Amino acid sequence: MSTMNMIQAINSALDVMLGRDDNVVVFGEDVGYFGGVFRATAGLQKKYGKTRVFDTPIAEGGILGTAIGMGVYGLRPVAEIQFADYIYPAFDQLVSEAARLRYRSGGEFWAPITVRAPCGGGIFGGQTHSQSPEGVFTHVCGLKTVIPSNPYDAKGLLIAAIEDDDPVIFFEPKRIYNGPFDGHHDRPLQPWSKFPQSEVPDGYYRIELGKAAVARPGSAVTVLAYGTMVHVCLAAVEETGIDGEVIDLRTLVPIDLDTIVESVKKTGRCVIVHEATRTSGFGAELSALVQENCFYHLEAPIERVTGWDTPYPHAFEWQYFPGPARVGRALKKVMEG
Amino acid sequence: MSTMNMIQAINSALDVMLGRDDNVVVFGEDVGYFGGVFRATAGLQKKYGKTRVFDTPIAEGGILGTAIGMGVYGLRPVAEIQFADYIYPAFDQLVSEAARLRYRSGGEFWAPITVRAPCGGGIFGGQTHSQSPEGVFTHVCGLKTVIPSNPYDAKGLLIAAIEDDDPVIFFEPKRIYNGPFDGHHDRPLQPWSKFPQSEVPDGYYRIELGKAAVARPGSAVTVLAYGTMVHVCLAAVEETGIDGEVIDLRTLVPIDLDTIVESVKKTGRCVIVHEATRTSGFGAELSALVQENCFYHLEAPIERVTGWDTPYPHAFEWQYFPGPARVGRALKKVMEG
Amino acid sequence: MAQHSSSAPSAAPAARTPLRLHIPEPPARPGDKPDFSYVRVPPAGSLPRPPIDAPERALREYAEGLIRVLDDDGRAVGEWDPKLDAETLRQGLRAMMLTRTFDDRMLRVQRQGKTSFYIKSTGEEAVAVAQAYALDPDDMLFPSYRQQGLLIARGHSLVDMMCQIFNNTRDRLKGRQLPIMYSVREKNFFSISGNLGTQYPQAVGWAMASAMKGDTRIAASWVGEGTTAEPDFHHALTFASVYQAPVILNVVNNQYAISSFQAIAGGERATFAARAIGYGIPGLRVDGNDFLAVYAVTRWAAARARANLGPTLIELFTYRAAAHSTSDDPSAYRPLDESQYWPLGDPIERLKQHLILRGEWSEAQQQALAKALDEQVRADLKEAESYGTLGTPPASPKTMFEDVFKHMPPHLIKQRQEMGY
Amino acid sequence: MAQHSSSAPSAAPAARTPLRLHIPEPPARPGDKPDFSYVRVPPAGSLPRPPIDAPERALREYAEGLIRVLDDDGRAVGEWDPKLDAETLRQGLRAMMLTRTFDDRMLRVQRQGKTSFYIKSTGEEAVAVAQAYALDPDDMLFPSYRQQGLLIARGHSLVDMMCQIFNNTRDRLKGRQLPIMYSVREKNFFSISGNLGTQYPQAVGWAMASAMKGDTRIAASWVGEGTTAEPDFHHALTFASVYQAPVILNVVNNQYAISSFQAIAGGERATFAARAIGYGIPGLRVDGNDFLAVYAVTRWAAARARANLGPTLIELFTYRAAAHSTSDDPSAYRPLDESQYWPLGDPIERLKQHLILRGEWSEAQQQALAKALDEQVRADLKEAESYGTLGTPPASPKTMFEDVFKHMPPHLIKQRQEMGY
Ligand SMILES: Cc1ncc(C[n+]2csc(CCOP(=O)(O)OP(=O)(O)O)c2C)c(N)n1
Ligand SMILES: Cc1ncc(C[n+]2csc(CCOP(=O)(O)OP(=O)(O)O)c2C)c(N)n1
Ligand SMILES: [Mg+2]
Ligand SMILES: [Mg+2]
Repeated sequence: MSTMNMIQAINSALDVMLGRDDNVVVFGEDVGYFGGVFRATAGLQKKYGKTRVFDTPIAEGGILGTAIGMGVYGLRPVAEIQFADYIYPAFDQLVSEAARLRYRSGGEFWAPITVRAPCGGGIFGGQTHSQSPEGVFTHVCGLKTVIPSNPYDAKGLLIAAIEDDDPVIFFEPKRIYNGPFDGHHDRPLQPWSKFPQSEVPDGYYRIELGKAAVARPGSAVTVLAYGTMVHVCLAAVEETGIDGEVIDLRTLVPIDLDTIVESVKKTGRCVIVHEATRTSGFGAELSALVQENCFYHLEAPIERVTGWDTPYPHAFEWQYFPGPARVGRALKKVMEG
Repeated sequence: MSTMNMIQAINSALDVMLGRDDNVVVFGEDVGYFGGVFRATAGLQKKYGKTRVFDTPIAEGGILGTAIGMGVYGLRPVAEIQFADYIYPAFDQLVSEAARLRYRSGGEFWAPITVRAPCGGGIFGGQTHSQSPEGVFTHVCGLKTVIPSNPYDAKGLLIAAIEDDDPVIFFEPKRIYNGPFDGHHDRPLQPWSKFPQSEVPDGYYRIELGKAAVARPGSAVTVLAYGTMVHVCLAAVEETGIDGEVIDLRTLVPIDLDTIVESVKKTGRCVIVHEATRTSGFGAELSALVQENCFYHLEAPIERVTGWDTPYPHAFEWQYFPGPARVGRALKKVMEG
Repeated sequence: MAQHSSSAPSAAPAARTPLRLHIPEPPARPGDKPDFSYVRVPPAGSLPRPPIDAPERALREYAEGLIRVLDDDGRAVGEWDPKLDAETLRQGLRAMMLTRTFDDRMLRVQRQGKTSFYIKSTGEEAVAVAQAYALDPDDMLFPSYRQQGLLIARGHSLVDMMCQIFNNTRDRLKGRQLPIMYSVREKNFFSISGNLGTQYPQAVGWAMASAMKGDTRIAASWVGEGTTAEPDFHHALTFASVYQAPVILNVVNNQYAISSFQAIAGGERATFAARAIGYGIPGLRVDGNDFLAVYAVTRWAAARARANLGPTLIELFTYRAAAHSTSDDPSAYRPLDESQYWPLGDPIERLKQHLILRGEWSEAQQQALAKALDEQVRADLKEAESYGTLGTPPASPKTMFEDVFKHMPPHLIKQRQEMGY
Repeated sequence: MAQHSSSAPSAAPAARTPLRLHIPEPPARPGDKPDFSYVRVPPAGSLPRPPIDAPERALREYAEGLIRVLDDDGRAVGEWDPKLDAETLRQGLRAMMLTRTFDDRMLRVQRQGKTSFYIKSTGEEAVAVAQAYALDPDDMLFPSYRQQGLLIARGHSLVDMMCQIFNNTRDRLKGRQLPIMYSVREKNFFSISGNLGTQYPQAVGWAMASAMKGDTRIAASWVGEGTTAEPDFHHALTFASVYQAPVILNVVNNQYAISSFQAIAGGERATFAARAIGYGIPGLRVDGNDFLAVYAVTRWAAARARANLGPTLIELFTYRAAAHSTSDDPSAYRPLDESQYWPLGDPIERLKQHLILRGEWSEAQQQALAKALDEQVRADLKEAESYGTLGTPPASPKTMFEDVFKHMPPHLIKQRQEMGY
């Protein structure tokens, strides 16, 4: 057991899997000698050698196209896309190939790849270092989408993703790499070491994909969130004093519907929070699922708190970022509704 | 006024705009001499010359990248993507460039491009000639998404799209190019000429983007659909005898929320139908919007009838395609609910 | 000098000429006389065979020349002659003929409405068959939709192929794929994609993996010349060059991409083999209708890859004699009789002529073989049809929810139930 | 012969050698002695200047050579000497120095926390400045983030640039963009994208449009050598070749892409200029630290484009002397003092030396100018800071809902209201 921040936990997951399975390979832009622009792969090339951990040309489509081929050969490639904002050039290989291969080949071939990509804003990255594109991947059948909210989950989920025989997009909310940011950008960031989720086993363990976690039990309203927003929601619940049950989805596809439905049936109210733009974001799917499954239990309209339908504006980061104040307002609204 | 099917109406829109505005240019794979694999551009190269209507290399990203550059110069490019299934290699140029340009440049530059792409199944095209990817584009702020359901609308909307100074993705449901397919694949297709929407003015007219149409007024349940599904829904309403109000959305972004809300407040019930896969499809957004805006008017859970969350399987086309029987079941369910 | 910032001065601009856009055109359109004057056909045997470890820089002439072994009389000439024994050549001839017979029969079957779609490889049979012969059976193939000859040359069951085309009860792809989108794992034949070019970087990745593992198997992939414009072509060449992947990247230049002449793909200013030069990869252009030349060049590239000398790009110069697919009508965009003017002849005819010249074959044997193959295909067809044709459900629609993921997640189980299963 | 189908025979496989994967490495890492032995530096003036209508085929040596005008003593030699008058050169020197002064000052300002981010172009000033000078002011520029010299050479207001960097009340981009992602329409300087390479096919499309309209303006675009691996590089070259677009495509090879050595981008097996060969586009490699050579080569390419002779690819061979950006620390991946060993020197020093040699400049003038520029930048900075720095809201957050579309649709009006405006 060690105290780890999220970067260390991710690094440890990669380390464990490189050590356990000769077929695991790790690559991406600046991933090799340098260890990645966020240092997630630091030290791994030195430890496992240049053919296990290496740099690639700047071609996200090429990275994932070759990853699929390696997966077909029998490897378990773990590719890094430097920022989620740069995953789009690889969209065709993900949507038309990785996601479809098992199906179209009648199960003869598949793409056991893991795609890691730092996502989300709050780091003054401007519109091309802040995006949360998870929604579009959840629409693509055949892909799994995972977003952890803390070091312990990050390691366990990443190990499960690497071991999964289906393609997994693993988004890492970069704002919480060093500590659980709750949206109060004017207060000092608390490091992970102050929180229990930074206690991470050094060795192998996995957290099953497709299972949500109840981050905070409550009875008044169900709050659905993932990634950074889990911490924002916890703060909002705390600050409003509304007894929200905060559910950390962890995996978006496949979704843990049972946990969601059980909670909403109990609370009768639901707030959905994500950082991505609103229209057709994953919050829309969650809202549809909740109303389909809990219609007769709902006592107020489901509320969505999301990024606005604009690019992430550099200077208006905190007006864009869905912080505890906005979540708090939504909590109050559903309680009144 | 002439009788036109949808291909002829689209061809006529292009013809009118090429004639009216020297800055309109039309290009894409097989679009020039040959006139497009669906013949949408037939005759136009001959009429307007090789620099106005021309073939491109097979590179969807290159087609849209150069289109944006032409738009920046001052032209109004109309690009064809041969099948919507092949739009993914151009995803980055659409999402990161066309959609963002006006915003990121503070209004200095913009991309007045129109992207035409035949979409949808029901033509035995298998999984790579049947997709309905509109949902992912509706999540991208800065793009407009349009899907017509008949020749009259197709021409009027396409002209409005070409004249629009923002990027517009114009999906053409290929199953209804020749007639309004209602999902009864075992019955002969009725040609457009038998329907009033095939009466199309020969010259210029436009249908404003962002305005839905009530395809059939009704009082029992609101049915939200677009493209081919409008006809399927009309058939389902007819066959079940349930007095559904069928709304043809026509434009998904910007959405005509007023028309939707007004209808659902009247009927108290809502069925949403699309051919795209369910999870995070545009139906999710519609469901979320309806419940957010009409919560206290809803008498039953909103139902979604959609393509399944699988690729479009060639031999099971009719099990996949959301036909009138499935829509009918949903109508009955919401009436009972 | 001026102390304040000022615009960059430009040399006094001369009166500028108006710019104009160039739009490439094919030499002949419907109604015109076919014109292949743009095809330069060097004499067979004129290019030497370089050692497999020759540096790319020493190989530039191959990117612009045309490697040919069979001359106009059917003689094998020059250093590239692979000196194959007659039995191998007869087998190759047979596989090419079987491919063509299969294609012709399947076209008819599609016309009869027994399947929804078909794609022929007529005129391009030497590409797939000779390349299959030049590779080892355990080398991994990442083909496009026009290399059915690879499967046939590897001895795959025609019945199995037909069952996929019919989407019938024995369709190994469970009715999920458009006809001809084969996937045959046991023949090391990768699942064909409907999206052009995606297999190219995948082949490179497979080859990289093979090299990482100290394996000895290499990969090969195929795209049409039209597809070279897609990004995955560039990805494949970049990654293959950087990591020196043991892969053979083939461009089948059959002059057309549906209706587009190869100039629209960029063939007007450079050959497709020349694309390789910019990546430091050897680019070899070969007469794609010459079985011996195709075999020899592919062997050379395979030997190079196996010796850790990296990738090779091969442009197979050929002609698409048939329509693009059953959805296409070439008379709308090219002269009807164009194929008869194609200067590199027909691959089957040329190999036959060579064998006859060598005294290893006769017209009578050829006719007997043609008849035998026709009978074989008919018999196979009969068997395949007995498992159903278009409209015969391949299996329960229930199966359509399988294989989206390895294990079916709850939402798909629920949707399957919603469908009634 | 066998009458039944059988697998393709393969020639008896010799015992095969295990494959291995090649992973390129830079010649030196932190702690190592810098090693630029991979850089071949031909003598200045050794390459002739071809006519602008020379066919691509005749230009191959330029893709692999290095066009140089200034020799080690600062003399301009050979046919490529553009013979620029001294006043123009002094202006160019001034623009390069101003760019460097601006960069240095902005780095300091970032270190002071007045802005979130900065990117320097140190060592690469000749690229942007000489190219701006070689183009006409109405030619359209599609730059990457490292060509601030283009704007400075075109005389754009430093205050305006600083206001964007500060996202202050006068930021013309309304606080929406990361610092240095300029957009300056009136200088024909296209909006910089954070996504690498996307501007390349856009430049080609702009140039195609210019040609369609019979206009006379050409386009130019820039990417780093690392970015050449992106698909848009291939798109741009393909479309430029097919339509013979009047465009200059520049690859700034500064040896690094963040931490990756240029070999990872494919620079080990071929030059980046050589990429052009495969598309039939002239590829010219130029000493990017030689103002005169950069100017001359760009003029040549511009004249070619203006004469309807099509596109040119220019590789500007240079060295990124500073960190990638303020988020980067190069000492983690390359020798600390590497830049001092760079064999092509410093562009400012070299042009200065040339002017002094011509008797048109002196060390004293140089120092006076440096001081004047420093004062100018400080004064401009003072003005810019008076409009606010990081944290000063550029305008009402209300503006963040504008310009998503030309006309604000209802859902954005609603969201703006939801935010409180
Ligand atoms: C990404 C993508 N874009 C477009 C298509 C449609 N399409 C199918 S085949 C084809 C032509 C391909 O031509 P070429 O690469 O020369 O191969 P050939 O058919 O000649 O063998 C096109 C445009 C596609 N399948 N995928
Ligand atoms: C599509 C995309 N992928 C990755 C990045 C992250 N990134 C920013 S700059 C850079 C390196 C670019 O190197 P190069 O093209 O050589 O330009 P240089 O910085 O040397 O001028 C990378 C990988 C990005 N901005 N966009
Ligand atoms: Mg072709
Ligand atoms: Mg660089």
